[in-house]
Amino acid sequence: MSKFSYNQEALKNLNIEDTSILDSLVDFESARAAHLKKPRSKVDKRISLKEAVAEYVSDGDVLSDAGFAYVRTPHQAYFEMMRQGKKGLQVIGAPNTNQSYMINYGTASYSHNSYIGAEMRGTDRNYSRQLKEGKVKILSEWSHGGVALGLKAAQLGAPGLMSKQMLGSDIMKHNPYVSTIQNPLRNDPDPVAFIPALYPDVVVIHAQVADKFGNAFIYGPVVNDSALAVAAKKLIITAEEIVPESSLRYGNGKKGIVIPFIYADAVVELPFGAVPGNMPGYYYWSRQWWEKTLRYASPVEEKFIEHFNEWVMDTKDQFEFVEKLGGAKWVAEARRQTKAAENDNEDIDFAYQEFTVDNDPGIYY
Amino acid sequence: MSKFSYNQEALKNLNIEDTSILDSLVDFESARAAHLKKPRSKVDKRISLKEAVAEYVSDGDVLSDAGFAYVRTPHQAYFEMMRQGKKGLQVIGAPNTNQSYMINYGTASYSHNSYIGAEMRGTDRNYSRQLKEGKVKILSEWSHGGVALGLKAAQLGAPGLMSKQMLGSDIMKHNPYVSTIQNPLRNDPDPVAFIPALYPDVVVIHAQVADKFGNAFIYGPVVNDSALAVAAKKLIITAEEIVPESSLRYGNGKKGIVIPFIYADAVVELPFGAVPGNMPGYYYWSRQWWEKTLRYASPVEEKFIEHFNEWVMDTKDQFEFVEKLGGAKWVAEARRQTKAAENDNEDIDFAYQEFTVDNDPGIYY
Amino acid sequence: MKSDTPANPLEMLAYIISLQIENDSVVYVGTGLPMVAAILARKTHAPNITIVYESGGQDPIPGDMPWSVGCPLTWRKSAVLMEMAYSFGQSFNGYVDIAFLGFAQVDMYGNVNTHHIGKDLTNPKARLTGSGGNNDLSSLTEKMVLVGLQTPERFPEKVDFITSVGHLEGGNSRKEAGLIGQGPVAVISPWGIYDFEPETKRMRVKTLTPGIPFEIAQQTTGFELLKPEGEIPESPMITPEALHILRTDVDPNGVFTTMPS
Amino acid sequence: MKSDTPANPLEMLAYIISLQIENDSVVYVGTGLPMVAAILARKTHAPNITIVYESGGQDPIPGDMPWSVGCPLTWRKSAVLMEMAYSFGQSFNGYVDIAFLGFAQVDMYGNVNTHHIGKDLTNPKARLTGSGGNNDLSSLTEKMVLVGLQTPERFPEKVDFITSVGHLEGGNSRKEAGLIGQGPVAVISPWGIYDFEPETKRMRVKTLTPGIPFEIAQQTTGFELLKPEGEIPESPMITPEALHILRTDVDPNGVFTTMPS
Repeated sequence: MSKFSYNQEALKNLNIEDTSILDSLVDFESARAAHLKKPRSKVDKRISLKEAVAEYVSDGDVLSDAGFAYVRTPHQAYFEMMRQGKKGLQVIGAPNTNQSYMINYGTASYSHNSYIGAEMRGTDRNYSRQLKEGKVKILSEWSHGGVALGLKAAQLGAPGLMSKQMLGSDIMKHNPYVSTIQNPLRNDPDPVAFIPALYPDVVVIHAQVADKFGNAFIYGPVVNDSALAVAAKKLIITAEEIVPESSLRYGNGKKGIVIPFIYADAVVELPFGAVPGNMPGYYYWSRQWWEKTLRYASPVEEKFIEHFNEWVMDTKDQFEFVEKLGGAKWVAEARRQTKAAENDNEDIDFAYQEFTVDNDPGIYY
Repeated sequence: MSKFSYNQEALKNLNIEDTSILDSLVDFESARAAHLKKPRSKVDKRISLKEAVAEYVSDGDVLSDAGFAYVRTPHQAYFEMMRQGKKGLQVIGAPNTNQSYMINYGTASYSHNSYIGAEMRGTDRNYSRQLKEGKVKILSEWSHGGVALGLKAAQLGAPGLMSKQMLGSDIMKHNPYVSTIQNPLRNDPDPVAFIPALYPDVVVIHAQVADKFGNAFIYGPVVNDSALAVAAKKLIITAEEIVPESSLRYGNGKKGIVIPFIYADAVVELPFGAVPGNMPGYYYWSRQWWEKTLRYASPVEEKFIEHFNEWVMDTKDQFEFVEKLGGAKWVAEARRQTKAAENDNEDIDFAYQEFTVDNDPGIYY
Repeated sequence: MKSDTPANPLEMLAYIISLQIENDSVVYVGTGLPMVAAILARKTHAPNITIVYESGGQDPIPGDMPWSVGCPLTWRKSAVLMEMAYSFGQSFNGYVDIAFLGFAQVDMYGNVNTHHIGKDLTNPKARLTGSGGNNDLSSLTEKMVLVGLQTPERFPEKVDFITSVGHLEGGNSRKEAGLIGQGPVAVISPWGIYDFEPETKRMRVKTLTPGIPFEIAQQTTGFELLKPEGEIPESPMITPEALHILRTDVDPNGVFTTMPS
Repeated sequence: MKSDTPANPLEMLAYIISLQIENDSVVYVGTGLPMVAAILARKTHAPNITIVYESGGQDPIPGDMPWSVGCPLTWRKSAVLMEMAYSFGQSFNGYVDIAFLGFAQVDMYGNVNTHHIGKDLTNPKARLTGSGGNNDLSSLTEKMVLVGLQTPERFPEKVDFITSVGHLEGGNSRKEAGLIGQGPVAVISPWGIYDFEPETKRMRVKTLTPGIPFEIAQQTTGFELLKPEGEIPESPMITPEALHILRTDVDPNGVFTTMPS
């Protein structure tokens, strides 16, 4: 018998028979054992993205997204996972649309969902299609807050916590990990949702700057990343720039958080690592690229594959991707946009010509 | 019957018969109700320390300490509570030696303990004496981490969480709030400690700077204060300096956290508010004052009262206290010391003549 | 700019939503129309509100419309930028007064579905977004306002999936399920504004958009709508001033307030 | 300066403690002698260790001895300064290799009392510090080392209060109580170093300070000490180099290594 006691109703509703696929995410003992084996010394951990993905991402791993809402999302690392033909990942999305493009290539096969889509740009018709065709299997449904609490529990060294979120909803019936229990401190009925600590197998965090040992500085929305850094069994830090350790200790004038080097397995210098998302301080979203993806590519499988073949599988690296977006001109404009949004540049007009199927601008701000 | 289900063994061991005294600290519903009534608008909340203590500290309140280990401890606000003759507070100490001087004056009558003493300066013989004389009643025993987790649960909006701390120890038998339960996700035996979210009635946080609305910036060890700010039913912000809101938004080059104004009930401009403790960026501990307190005053009740009458009850405010420590010369030296410790000043020699009963320097660095 | 054309339905909705926001309140918003409405409210009758976003930004200084809930414009020189778990925690802890949510379906008790259309999550007719922060805010926030289009499919007797609990099965059932806050206090559609009858917690017409008779509202609803006593009042119409501010200052590029073609 | 006097017992202890620290490890220290030992280790055989403090500082740049666990010298230009709950969380999560703790009493299974002397918490003979972070580190950290003076009262068969669980009742009982990590691996007193017999988890002499016979150790212990097979080795003596570094560089003012008069 499994050492874990899963929500039986959820297992039935999700048609999960072999529960061993669920274990790794909540096994704090194996996470602790993995962490105890991490290198402790301050050694130069810099390797290439290719090497980091080859060494630290294994087929079938639970991969949790980092960043949020296409902000600081490590898209370029995900693209490399696809190029290397990684298979069968379980993905925790923030949102899951960051991984739905991996499903079509077999890189992702399972999803833990809290949000799928691209806000005002629309729902994710590719995910919907993949789900109906059985290319992706849902292992658990969550709210954003539910995932955030499970990760916080891990960061706090708490095997689980109680929440008032998700109670009474059908999410509780489609999540094997959570259950409704009585608040142990109360005599009156006080139902609470038990949420276990979550320990993904592998996480890539894209930081503004990092040192070669893995101390990584994030500014802008941290969202869940301080927790993910602690929880991940394997942690790859990618960063726009690698800076001397002394600059994290002395020279850092910006508010933000630092992830300590002892959590990091690998450090990758990766300018434009969050392209086509938003990297605070560095570049705004490629809004038109996302519109092309969601409006042109997502609705039809053939177009979707053609689009991702072009932009990912047949694109060597993030520099080639940026060249296709618009090259040096894009670099300057995208920086101007994010800095203006942050009020670190004079205000600009954010208006732009949206991508439509009839009007492909060829350059993707 | 109480709506709370307390640990019966602990109630018996602590001789607590009327459990209603325990309720407020864990009543998240009343905390929520109190928070919903807080002023929402950005109004100037500045009042004097006298007014803040008079209005927001009620006899019998659960007062949680803020800061840690005599760093950023709001000593001067505590001294004002004593001068105003507040009575019967329940105190959560960090450490409880910050409140043991309040017991002798009836200001504190109950304690939730995690640490009592002054590290290398010795145990707290005054607390020990007050306990044996029945002047203070212990309501719960904790570890530092246990308290920290209870406060974090509050900050996360989680009614409680599970921990591996305190299990199997006698602390579990002397804390009515915590209990050992089985991890709900496990089939194998996996005992965990249930820790409820903690909601003190009143907290004073001493910040380096704050704006008049209550946005408060802390740098140096935050410890539990981000959680305390959320959890406290009543929150008094005291600050070394009041700065324009724009300086918290634009001008802030130091790493740290900001407590949002919506949590604050009152803002007090209080230079030297953490004296005789350490205030990062402003002043180092008055080490000799603490030595005098612990070596000269604490062992004997009469000397203790004489000492605190002199330094607190017969001292008007923090400025008079600083004059007694050494005035302008003390101000300059204490700043030099903390900045040197922080490496923001050239290194200095930290050696000093310790206070001994035979050698009272009269000036207290 | 469409500065002299009549207000379109999205603009009217934005105005109605903005009226739900009282001055001196803390407002939790997602992307889309509620964000437009909150910024409109701040520029009209509610200048002293504090806006909170799930990405962690709160109280940003004014700027352009955020393009996403994580956009730097949601934390533009914010004094505070919280981690997500703490941001939702503020709703639990009573620091948020009101939140706005969209829906694909809403039922007679204000339960919301944003998960999928069809009966089986593993094989739906169409998969939608899922919860995001929708469930969190519904579970924790003092007052909820639901916003969406109104058709019989969108207002079914029973939603295909309860993403976010409203009044669950009515009466006291929300509280008995362990949730906190008042739950939904209003549902806003292009046809009108609905509230919930205090005892049964069933959806009830509060006001109707001028020109929309009760019959239209009922015909586009998959369950029996309750009516208030007496005549049904008309919903307020967007004022020329508000429309002007909306078009010139809040969403000048019409990112959120242009009707889809 | 006492630079040519023989090492005093506190200096010898500091050296023995420092030897427990391996290079390339993460070390959780409180104030007092363990802090001295960790800094000595860094300046001698273990230059590449990372020191973690419960105030949240970790890996500070070198400076004077911290005067308290919250002292700016514990977070001096640290890249990371954590909130307390997260700092302890690192022990749970396997990022800390070893922690050092003091005790007022320790029993034959390495259970620690820092609460009080006497049988009743509400009316003790003397109230001591209580847990602080002692219990947290004991409950969570992979390896614990206990440090204190040795008398029959300090090494009783049963401690007056279990502040921190060591091996509880021996055998598998620590694990069965739900705790993680190996528990105490060593107890260090001026007389010697003790470990725990692997099966019973009872305290066992490992080495004795030169000049201290087993009888002294046993006479100052309130329970039967186990002995290793064969002859009991001698504990290492502080080297002149280490003593020099300790006196000139680690604790030049003797704040922590001067014998109380």
